[in-house]
Parts: sequence; structure tokens; C-alpha cells
Amino acid sequence: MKIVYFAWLRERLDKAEEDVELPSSVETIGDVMQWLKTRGEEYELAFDNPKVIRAAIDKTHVRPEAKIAGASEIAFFPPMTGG
Amino acid sequence: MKIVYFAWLRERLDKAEEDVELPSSVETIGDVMQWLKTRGEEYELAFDNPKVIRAAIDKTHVRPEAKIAGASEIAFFPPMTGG
Amino acid sequence: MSGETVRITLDAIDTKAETKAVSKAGGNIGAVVTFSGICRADEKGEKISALHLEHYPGMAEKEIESHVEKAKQRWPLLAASVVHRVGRIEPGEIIVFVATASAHREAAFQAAEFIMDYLKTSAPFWKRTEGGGREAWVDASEKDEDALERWK
Amino acid sequence: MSGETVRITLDAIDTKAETKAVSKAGGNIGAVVTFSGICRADEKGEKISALHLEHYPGMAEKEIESHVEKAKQRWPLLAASVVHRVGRIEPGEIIVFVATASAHREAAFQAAEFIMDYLKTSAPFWKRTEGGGREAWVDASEKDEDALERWK
Repeated sequence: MKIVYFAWLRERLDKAEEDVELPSSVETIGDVMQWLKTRGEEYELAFDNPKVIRAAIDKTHVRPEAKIAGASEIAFFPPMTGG
Repeated sequence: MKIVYFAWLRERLDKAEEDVELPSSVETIGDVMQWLKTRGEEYELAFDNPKVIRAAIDKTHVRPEAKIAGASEIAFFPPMTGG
Repeated sequence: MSGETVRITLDAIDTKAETKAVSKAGGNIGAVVTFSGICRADEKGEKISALHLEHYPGMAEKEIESHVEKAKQRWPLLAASVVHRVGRIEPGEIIVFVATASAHREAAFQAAEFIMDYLKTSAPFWKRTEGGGREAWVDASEKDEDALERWK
Repeated sequence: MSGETVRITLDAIDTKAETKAVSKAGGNIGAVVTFSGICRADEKGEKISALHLEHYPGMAEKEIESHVEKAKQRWPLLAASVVHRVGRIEPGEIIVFVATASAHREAAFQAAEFIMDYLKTSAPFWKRTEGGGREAWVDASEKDEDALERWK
């Protein structure tokens, strides 16, 4: 699964994207965040407060309970501050 | 008293302004309109429906009941259609 | 407020220059809203070749200024500009231009709408159409009167 | 709607060209509203020397387009344009430009505000400040979330 990160999430993880092999038990966006937190200190820190993290599946906003089945790109980012 | 007219009022009266000697019984804007109607057919036609006529005293909107004492310029015109 | 312009002109309105003047008025401007009222090619379904705009000199400026002043009291404006054209105006040309500047967008949007809503109903301008074989004064719109309700 | 543009660019925004394209989109345009969101010289009281704008390519365009589409369904728009800049932007420069055209002013004003309110909260852009001795990501504003309430 391709995962992309933006803004301070990208900075804290020191990567803009990565390809990961998700275990089959990971079914929702919330599960992905939980699973990422097990991957090291920088992930734990970055995903410490899931409330300030937004997610998208294939470039569409989704909630933490959204299923990831069929997704080809998952994105995590802070609340948006454009305009 | 100087009276000025705009838009179709000006056209119907065929004048943009005039100086008139108002009788002392004429105290309000409504009185002025009534008095003007006695001045000829074109006035009667122009002021036929006072509801569609707006007035100003010294370049400030006023209602028909406004007193004209102290005025130096009275204006009559249709509802505004600028912008 | 550093910049404030109210002007009535016979000439075409240079929206770029007006917008720039408002945008560069100083202060901590974060939002500029502009409105252009454009002469349409038809009025109530009839094709027109032009509009003729008449105004009450002196009173027109005074009325617009008083509503710009009221807008300044309601919203933290950093600049505002209103330019209204008179004389003959062809379809596609700008009749009126309003620009407002503020730190944030809400004030700039609201003030521009407020100024336009009051300009439409209280500034002494009148439109006559040219074309369609006849000339006629444009009737005032009830919708314009209704638009004032939300500012009360 | 004849004219519809959504564009993300590294370059300075030519508001005159954008406004002209919207104004001349055809149809019976009587009202054009523009909004310019400008980089302020300070952010939460601290002087900054620039903003750096990051975006999610593909999703940013898609989000804006979807809200332009929703605006078209709610109001009789004749044209709309949204241009958002990314990269390094200095105080006084335009970050985002929205232009809407309709026969009447209410639709043009409302649609521009609607598009901006949704752009602020749902289009994937992020601001980082430069200057004041430190760099920091700008926090999202609750006021922006609240602004959406009236469109619901």
C-alpha cells in the first residue's frame, strides 16, 4: 500500500511517501494509524494525537472508520490551512 | 425654493430644475407635491402616483411628512436604479 | 482606515488600478473583495444597445460615502473604494466597481455586499435603456429592497 | 456554465487576466465578484518574511473542483475561476484568487464565499511561516470550520 504524508507529518516522519505491507487485520484508516504507531518512535510521536490528523483514500477525504479495502493510495495530513 | 427633478420626472416635466415661490401653507414634502400638481397637466401626470416618487431635502432622503422649513433645495425622483 | 475612495466618472473604470490602490492601502491586509456590476445585453428579456446612467451630483457621492462609513463601523475595513460610472454604457462595460480590504475574508465580503445593497437602493442613480426600438427607464427592483433586510 | 478554471501554480497570479476571462465568459453576465487572499506580514502577531505553501497534487484540484461544482448547483453561475499558489509567497502577494460571474450580484457573492469557505477547510494545502527566527506550520482555524455552518 502506498502511504503519503504532508506538512508536519511528513517532516516528523522524514518521508513524503512509502510503500508498506499491511497485515490483513488492518481494515480501517484508524487501524492503519494504530499499526503505523508500532513502527518506531517517530511514528508514535507523529500519530500521538489522531484527532489532529486527517486522512484521504485515493484523494478523497475519509473518516478513521473508513475501510481501506480496494485503496491504492492512503494519505495522512494535518488539518488544512490553505487559502 | 429650488426644486430639482431626475429621470422620468425630469422628462415628464421637461425641466431639470426650477425656482418656485411656495405659499406659506406648504409645510411638508407631501404638501409640495400636492401644490405642484395644481401647476398644470404635466405636473398632475408626473405626480399622479406619489408612492413611486422619492424626495430629498438638501441632498438627504426624506419622507413625505418631512418639514421643508430651512431647506434650500428639494429634489423629486423615481426609485433609484443604480449599480 | 487608510484608503477610502468614492468617485463618479464618465470614463471606463480601471479595475486593476482601483484594486491595486485598495490592496496596497497598508495595514495588515489579508483579503480583498471586488464587485463589478456589468451592463447586460438585455434588460427584462429585451435586447438593449446601451444603458444611460443619470445621477444627482453631490447627493450620489454623499449617499455612497455614508454607507462606506457605516460599513467601516460594522467591519474592520482597512480600505474601500467605490467607483460608479454615469453616461452611456454599453453591454459588457462596468457600471459600478466596489473593492474592500480587511485582515480577514468575512469582513471584506460582508462590507462589499453591504455597500452594494445600499448603493442599489439609496444612491440616486437612474438607468434608461437604449435599443429594442424604444427607450425606457428601468424599474426599481423589489429584490433590491428585500436585500436590505439582513443588514437590519 | 461556459467558463470554469481550477489551477494550482508556482507563479504570481495575474488577477487582471483571470478576472477578464471570467467577465467575458459569455452568457448574460451582470455581476463579477473576486476574492484575493493575500499573504499578511504577520501571523498571530509575529512578523514573518514569507509563507511556504505545500499541497497534495491531484487531490487539491479535485477538492476545489468539487466545491465549484456544488456552487454551480446552488447558484446560477455563468463562470468561475479558482487559482491557488504554492511555494514561497511573500507578504503582499496573492495566495488564492477566486472569481465568480452571474447575472445578478447575490449569486456571484454567495458562490465566491462558499468556494472560499470550503477551500479553506477541505482543500489540501498547508502553510508554513518563514521568519521571526523560526519556522512553524500554521494551525488550522476554528473560525474557518464555523464558517461552513451557514451553508448546511
